[in-house]
Amino acid sequence: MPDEIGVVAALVVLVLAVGVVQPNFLSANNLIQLVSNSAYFGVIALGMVFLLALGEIDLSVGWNFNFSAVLTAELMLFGVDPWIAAACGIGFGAALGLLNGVMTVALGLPSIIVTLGTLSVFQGLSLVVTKSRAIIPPDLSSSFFAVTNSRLFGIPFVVYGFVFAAIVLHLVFHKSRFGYRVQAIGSNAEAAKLAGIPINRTRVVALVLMGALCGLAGATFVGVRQAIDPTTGGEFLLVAIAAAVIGGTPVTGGMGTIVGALIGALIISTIRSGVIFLGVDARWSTFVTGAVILLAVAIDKALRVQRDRSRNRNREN
Amino acid sequence: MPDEIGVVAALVVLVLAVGVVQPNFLSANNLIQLVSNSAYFGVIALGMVFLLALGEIDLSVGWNFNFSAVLTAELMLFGVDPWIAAACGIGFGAALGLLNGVMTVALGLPSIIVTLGTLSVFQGLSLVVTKSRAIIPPDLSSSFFAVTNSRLFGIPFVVYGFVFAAIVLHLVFHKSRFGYRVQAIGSNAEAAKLAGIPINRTRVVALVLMGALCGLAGATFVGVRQAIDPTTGGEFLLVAIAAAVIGGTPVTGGMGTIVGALIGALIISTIRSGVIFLGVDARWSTFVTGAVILLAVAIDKALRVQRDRSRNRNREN
Amino acid sequence: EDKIVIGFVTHHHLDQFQERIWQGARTAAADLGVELKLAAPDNVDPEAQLAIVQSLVNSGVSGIATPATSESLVAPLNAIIDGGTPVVTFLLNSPNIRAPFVGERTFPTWKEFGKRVATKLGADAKGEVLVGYCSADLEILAHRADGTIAGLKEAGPGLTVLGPFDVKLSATENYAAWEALALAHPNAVAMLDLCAPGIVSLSKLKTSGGYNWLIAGADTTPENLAAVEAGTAWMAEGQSEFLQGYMPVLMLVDAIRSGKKAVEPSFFDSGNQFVTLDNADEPYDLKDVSFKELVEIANSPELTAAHYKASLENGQLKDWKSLLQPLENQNK
Amino acid sequence: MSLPPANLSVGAQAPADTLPALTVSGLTKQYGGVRALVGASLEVKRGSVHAVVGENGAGKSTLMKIIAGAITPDAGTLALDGKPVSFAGPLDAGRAGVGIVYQELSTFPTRDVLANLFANREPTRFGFVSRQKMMAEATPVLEQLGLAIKFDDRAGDLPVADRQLLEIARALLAHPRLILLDEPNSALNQRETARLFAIIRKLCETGVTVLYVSHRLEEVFEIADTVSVMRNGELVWTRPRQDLSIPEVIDAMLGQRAEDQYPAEVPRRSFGTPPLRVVDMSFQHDGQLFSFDVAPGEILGVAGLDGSGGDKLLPMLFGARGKASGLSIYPDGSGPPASPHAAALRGIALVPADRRREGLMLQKSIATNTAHVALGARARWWEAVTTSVLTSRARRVISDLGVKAQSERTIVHHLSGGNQQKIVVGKWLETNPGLILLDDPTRGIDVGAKRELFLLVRRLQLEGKIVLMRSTELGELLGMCSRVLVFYRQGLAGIAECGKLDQRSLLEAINTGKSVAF
Ligand SMILES: Nc1ncnc2c1ncn2[C@@H]1O[C@H](COP(=O)(O)OP(=O)(O)OP(=O)(O)O)[C@@H](O)[C@H]1O
Ligand SMILES: Nc1ncnc2c1ncn2[C@@H]1O[C@H](COP(=O)(O)OP(=O)(O)OP(=O)(O)O)[C@@H](O)[C@H]1O
Ligand SMILES: [Mg+2]
Ligand SMILES: [Mg+2]
Repeated sequence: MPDEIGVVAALVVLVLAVGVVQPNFLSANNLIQLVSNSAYFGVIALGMVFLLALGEIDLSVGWNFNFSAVLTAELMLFGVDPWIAAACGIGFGAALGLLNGVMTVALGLPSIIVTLGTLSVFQGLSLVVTKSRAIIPPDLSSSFFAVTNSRLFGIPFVVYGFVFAAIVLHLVFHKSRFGYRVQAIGSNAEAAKLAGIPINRTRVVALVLMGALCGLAGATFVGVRQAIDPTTGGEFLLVAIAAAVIGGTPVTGGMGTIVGALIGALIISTIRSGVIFLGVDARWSTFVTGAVILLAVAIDKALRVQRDRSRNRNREN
Repeated sequence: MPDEIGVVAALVVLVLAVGVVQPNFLSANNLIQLVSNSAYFGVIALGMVFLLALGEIDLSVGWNFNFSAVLTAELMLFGVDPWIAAACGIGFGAALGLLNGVMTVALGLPSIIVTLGTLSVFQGLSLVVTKSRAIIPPDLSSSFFAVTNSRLFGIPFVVYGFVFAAIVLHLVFHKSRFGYRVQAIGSNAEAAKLAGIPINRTRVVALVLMGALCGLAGATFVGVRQAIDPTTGGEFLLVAIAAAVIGGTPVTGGMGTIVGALIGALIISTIRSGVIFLGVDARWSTFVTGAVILLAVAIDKALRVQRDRSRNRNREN
Repeated sequence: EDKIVIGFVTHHHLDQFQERIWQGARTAAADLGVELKLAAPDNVDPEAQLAIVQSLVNSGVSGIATPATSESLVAPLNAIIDGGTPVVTFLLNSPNIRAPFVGERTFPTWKEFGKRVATKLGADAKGEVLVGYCSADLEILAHRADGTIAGLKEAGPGLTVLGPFDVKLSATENYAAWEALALAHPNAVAMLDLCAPGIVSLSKLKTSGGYNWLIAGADTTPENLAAVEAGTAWMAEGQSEFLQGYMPVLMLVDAIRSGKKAVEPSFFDSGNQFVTLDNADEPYDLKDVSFKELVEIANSPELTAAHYKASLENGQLKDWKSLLQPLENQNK
Repeated sequence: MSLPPANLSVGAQAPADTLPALTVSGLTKQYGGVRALVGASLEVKRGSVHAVVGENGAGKSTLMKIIAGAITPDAGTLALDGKPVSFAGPLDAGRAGVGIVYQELSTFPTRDVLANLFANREPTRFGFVSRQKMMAEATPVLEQLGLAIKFDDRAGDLPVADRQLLEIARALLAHPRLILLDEPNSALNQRETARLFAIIRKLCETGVTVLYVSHRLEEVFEIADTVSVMRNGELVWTRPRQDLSIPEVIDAMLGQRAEDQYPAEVPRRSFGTPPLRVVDMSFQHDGQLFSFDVAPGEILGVAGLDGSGGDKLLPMLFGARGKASGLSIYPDGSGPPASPHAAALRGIALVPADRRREGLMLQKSIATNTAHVALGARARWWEAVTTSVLTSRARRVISDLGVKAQSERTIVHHLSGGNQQKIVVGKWLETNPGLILLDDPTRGIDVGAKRELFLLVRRLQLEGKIVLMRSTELGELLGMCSRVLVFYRQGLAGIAECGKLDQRSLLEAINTGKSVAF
C-alpha cells in the first residue's frame, strides 16, 4: 500500500459524507468542477512539494502567479498573440523564480527570507502595472481562449492540465536525477554536497520550476477567466502549503509526494464545496472547515499507523 | 559582537535613512508609536522564536489572539471585572495553545498541520461568538483600562509590556532549563531523546507558552483599544514569522534570538511608517516594502559574514 | 497660513472602487488648493492602516480621512481627534468615532436593492434566491445582508431566500463558491452577491453553464458594468464612490480653514445608484444619465469630475452643510 | 554554596563488593525480522573494565542501548548491584548511575560546548542555568581529556574527534557508577586514546565499572580485564583477558579462522598514467607551502594530531573547502577541483570522516544511499532513476562489502554503525574513481570488514588507482601505506617511508614534528 492511502481514504470519506446528505454533490458535473477549481493552487502545491522536500519554501508563489497572469494579459492588451503572451507569462514566472533562486544563493540566505521580501516586491510591481485595475484581454477570438475553455468528454481543459502536470511532476520527483537531488539535499545537505551533488544549482532550478508553475497557472487563468485582477493569487500561498502538507509532504525535507499534494488540493476543494452544499451557515463555515481539516489529517494518520503496523507484522512472519 | 549586530545595524540604517529626509520621523513621539505599534504582533513573534527553535511552528497565533481578545471582551460584557476577564483571556489563550499541543502530541503530527486546522477552528468559533460584530466592553471605568492606557515618562504601557516580555523571554530562552531543552530538541531531537529530555512535554509547554502570549496580546489589546473586531489578528501570522525570521531565527531549529525578533518587529514597523514619511506613492509602497526587507536582510547578512571573517582571522592567529 | 495637507487613507488599494474614491479626493484637493497624501495598506489590515494613519499624523498632516475598518480603530482615532488633528470617516462607519461619516445608508439602501430584485422577478414569483457576501466577519456586510433579505421578503413573499453564504472575496474562491451553490441549487431564480467580485463570477458561470438566473450585486466597477451591458447581469449597486472621496476632503478643509480643531460628528449620505440597462438614476441634483453615459463616465476621470462639478459648484452639493444629518441616520 | 567535586569521583558509596555491578540475563531484541539480540546474558564485576567485541551488526550497540534505557528489550532482565531494575527511559538509567557514550555521535550541533556537556542536567542558580557552575565543573574534566576547546564554540563547528571527546566528557560529568563506552575512541588518535584510558583506569580504582565496546583489539587487550564476544546477537563467551590472545578473539567473533589483518603488499609496478602532483598547497592564507607526489598504484598515508592540518588535507584535495591554493596537477591534467561536484565528475572520491553527518541519508534506504554519487552527481540529466538499476547497484555493494542488512530496501538508520560506514565506502567505489581519498575509513568497522576493505584497497592499487588514506590508527597506516605524510602545526613536517619505521617513531614524529626518523 502506498503512502498516499491515508489521504485518499480521507478524501473518499469526505466526498461520500457530503454525498450521502446531498446526492447532487456526487454528480459528475460537480466532481469535475471540484477538480478544476483545485487546479490553480493545486499546480502551485505540486511545485511546493519539491521545495519542501528540498528543505526550502517559496512564500512568493501567490504574487508570482498574479504578476505572471498580469503580464500575460497586458501583453494581450498590447496586441501580442495570446499563445505567445501565455508562453511569455510562463517564462516570466520562471524568471521571477530565477530571481528568488539567485538571491537565495548569492546572499546565502534561506529562501523563506528572500521570498518574504520578493512576495511584496512581486505584489507591488504587479500593482504598479495594473494600477489597481483588472486586466481584461481585449480580443477573445484567438484559439488560445477556445482551447483553454474547451472540454473533452465533458471534462474541461484545466483538469487535463492539472492531472498531466501531476503525472509529469510525479515522474520528475521520483524518477529523474533532479528529483533525486532534491530529496538527497533535503535529507542531508552536507552529505549531498560531499557526494558531489550541486546544491546551489539544484536549489535555483527548484525555485525556477516553482516559478514556471506559477506562470503556467497564471497564463491558464487568463485563458479561462479572461481577466486578472490585482488581488487574485494573494491567498494561494497558505492553501498551496496546506494542500502539500495535508497530502503528506513533511516540512522537514527529504521526501514528499506529488500525488498526495494533488489529493490534498482536492480535499481542500471538497471541504470548501461541501460546506456550501450542506448549507452550513456562513458564520459556522470557517469552524467546520478547520474541524474537517483536522478530521482528514487524523484519518490519514490513523490509516498510515494501521498500515505500518500490519507491514511490520508481515515482516516478522 | 553578538549575533544581533546585523539586525540592529539594519534597523539603525533604516531609521536614520528616513530621519535624514524627514527629521519629524525621529521625534520621540513617532519613535515611541513605532514601538507600541509593534507590540501586539511583536509579542507573538517572541513566542514564535521558541517554536522555530524547537523545529515547530504555530499557524493559529493570529486567531488565537483574536479569540482570546473576544473572550476577554465578552466576559466584560457579562459584567466580569476587567482584570479578571483579562486574566481569563490569557488563560484561555494558553488553553488554546494546550489544545494545539495535546493534538500535536496525541496525533503524532507536526504542529504545522494541527495548527493549520485549529487556525480555522479558532477563527470560526470566534466568529460564531461575535456574530460578525465588534465586541465593545460596556464599562471603561475599571482601573484595567486606566492602567493599559497609562503612560510613564511619556512612554505607553504597551511599550513597557513588550520590552518586559522580551527581557523575560530572553532569559527564559537563554538562561532557563526550558530554553535549553527547546534548543536541544530543535538541534537534534534524537540526541535530546537519548539525553532524557521529555520531548513531548517540552513541545506542549512551548505551544502553551505561545498560546498564553497570544492571550496576553489579546487581553492587552482589549484594554488599549476597548474593542475587538472579528477580523483583527488575521494578519499577525505572517508578520510575526517575518519579524522572527528577519531577526535572525532560522526555521531549521536549534537556535533563535528573542532580541532579534524584537528588532525584527521594529524593522517591520519602521518600514511601514517610513514609507509614509517619505511620501512613497501608495502604488509603489508595497514594492518598496519588499525591496527594503531584502535590503535589511542583506545588510544583516553582510555584517554577520564580516564579523565571522574577522572572528576566524583572530582565532587562527 | 501653512499649507494644508490632508492624509487620505483607504483600507486597501486593490480595485477600481478604491481608485474612484481616490479620484474624488484628488479632485477635491485640486479644487481646494490643498496637498493630498494618499496611502493604503497592501491588503485589508486594520493594524497596518492604523500605523499609516498615525505616521501621517506624526509627519504633521492637517487632517485625516479614513474608513472605520474596525471598531478597534475607534480609540486611536479618537485619540488623534483629541490631539487636535481633525478626522472624517468614509465608506465604513463606527458611531463611536467623534467624527463625521460620508457614505451610503446601509440597511435602507440594501432593502431597496432586495425590493427591486423581487419586483423584477415578479410579484408572485416563486423559487430560490441565493444571497452571498464576501466575508462573514465584516459587520457592514451583515447589515447589507439583513437589508437585502428584508427587501426580498417584503416585495416577494413567494420567494425562498437562502443565505447569506460566505462566498469569499478573491476571484478564484468566489467563483468556486458560486459554482458549488449553482450546482447545489439548480432551481434558483436569482443569485445576489453583496460584494464586488460576485457579478463577474456569476456572469461567467451563467454563460458557461447555461443558467438563466437573475444576477445582481454590488459596485459599479468597469467589469460589473460590462456584465450589465452584455445582459448577463441585471443590476449593479453603486454608492457614489467619487463623493466618498471628495466630501471628506472638503469637510476637513472647511473646518481647518475656519480654524476648527475638529469636525462635528454628522452623517453625509453619499447616495447610491441602482444601475440597470435602463436605469442609472443619480442622487441629489446630479444629472441623470443613460447607461451608456454612465459607462463613459466610469471610464474617464475627467468625465467623472465634470459630472459632479455642476452640483458641487452651483447646485445642491454646494450647500452640503444643509444636507448633513445626525450620525444615527446612517443605518436607519 | 558548595561547588561540586572538581575531580572525577564515584556518585554513591560502593555497595558490597561481592555482587556484580551489572547482571544482564536473557536480553532479546528483535526489529521486524532482524534478531539484534538473542538471549544475551552477562555479569560485570564492580570496578572492572569489561570489553564487548564482535562483528558489525553483532548486537553490541543494541545491548548497550538497552542497558542505558534508550530502547526497551522484548525480553530479559537487568540488575544493578544485584537489584533488578527496569528503565522507562534514558533518564531512569541516568538516575540509577548508568552513563553512556553512544557509538553514533549525538551532539547538538547548533548548541555550544557547555550546553552539550550538560544537556538535560544543567545546574541552576536562582532558577537560571548557571554557566559559572558548568564551567567550574567541566574545566577539570576537559583538561584531563586534553580537550582544548572554547566553551562557547558550537558543537557543529568542531572536528569529529573533538565531538567524540565532548561526548565522553558529557558522560563523565554525570559521575556514573557504570559507564558504557560504545566505540568511544573510533575517531580519536593514540594520544587521545591514551588519555581516555588513563581516565578509565582511575575511574575503576574508585569503583566505577566500565563496559567497553571496540573494534581495536590491541586496545581492548591493553585496557580490559574481561572480554565478551558476541556473534549474530548471541553472547559467544566471556573470559578473563589474561587467558586470551587476539587471534582467539577474532576466531570467536567471525566464527572461523582469522587471517592476516593487513593483506600482503602488492609489488609496485608502473602504470604509465600520470601521478597526482600537489605543488605549493597551503592550509591557510600565508600558511606553510607543501608539495608531494602520489604515483598510480600507491597508497599514501596521512597522519597528524588534531589541529595539525592533517584532517584538512583530504577535504581540500576534494574541493570541499573551495578550490585549493597552489599549482597542483591532478592525474587528469587539470588543477584542483573547485567543488565536490567537479571532483565527483572527475573521478575523485572522498569517504568523509563523519558518516552520519557527511555521508548518509539516514532516513533513506540502502538503495537510495548507494546511488548518491553515481546518480546524484555523475548521471546525465536525462538518465532515469529506475528501481532495477538502484537495486542491482545496492545489491552489488551489499555483497562486495559484506553489508549485514535484510535487503537493499532497509533504511540506513536501522543498520549498525559499521555497516553504515560500508555503505559510504560502497557508494563511492561504485563510481570507479581514479583518485580515492579515504578519511578514516575504518572507523567503527569490524576486523573482518576492515580486512575486506583493505583487500579492496589493494585491488584498487593493482588497478593503478591513487589512494590517500588518513587514519587515527597508526598501525593501519604502517600496514597499508608505502609512505605517510606527517602533518604538524598546519604544515607538512615530512614524509615517512614505512619500511624504515615502526609505530613508535611514527607516533613520535606526529607528536613533535621532528623528522629525525625519516
Ligand atoms: N568551506 C567553504 N568555505 C567557504 N565557501 C565555500 C566553502 N565551500 C563551498 N563554498 C562556496 O559556497 C558556495 C556553495 O558551494 P556548493 O558546492 O554548494 O556549490 P554548487 O552547488 O556545487 O555550485 P554549482 O551549482 O555551480 O556546481 C560556492 O560558491 C562555494 O564556492
Ligand atoms: N532501529 C533498528 N531497526 C531495525 N534494525 C536494527 C535497528 N537497530 C539495529 N538494528 C539491527 O540490529 C542488528 C544489531 O545492530 P547493532 O547496532 O547492535 O550492532 P553492533 O554490534 O553495534 O555493530 P557495529 O559494530 O557495526 O556497531 C543489526 O543487524 C542492525 O541492522
Ligand atoms: Mg558545483
Ligand atoms: Mg554498534
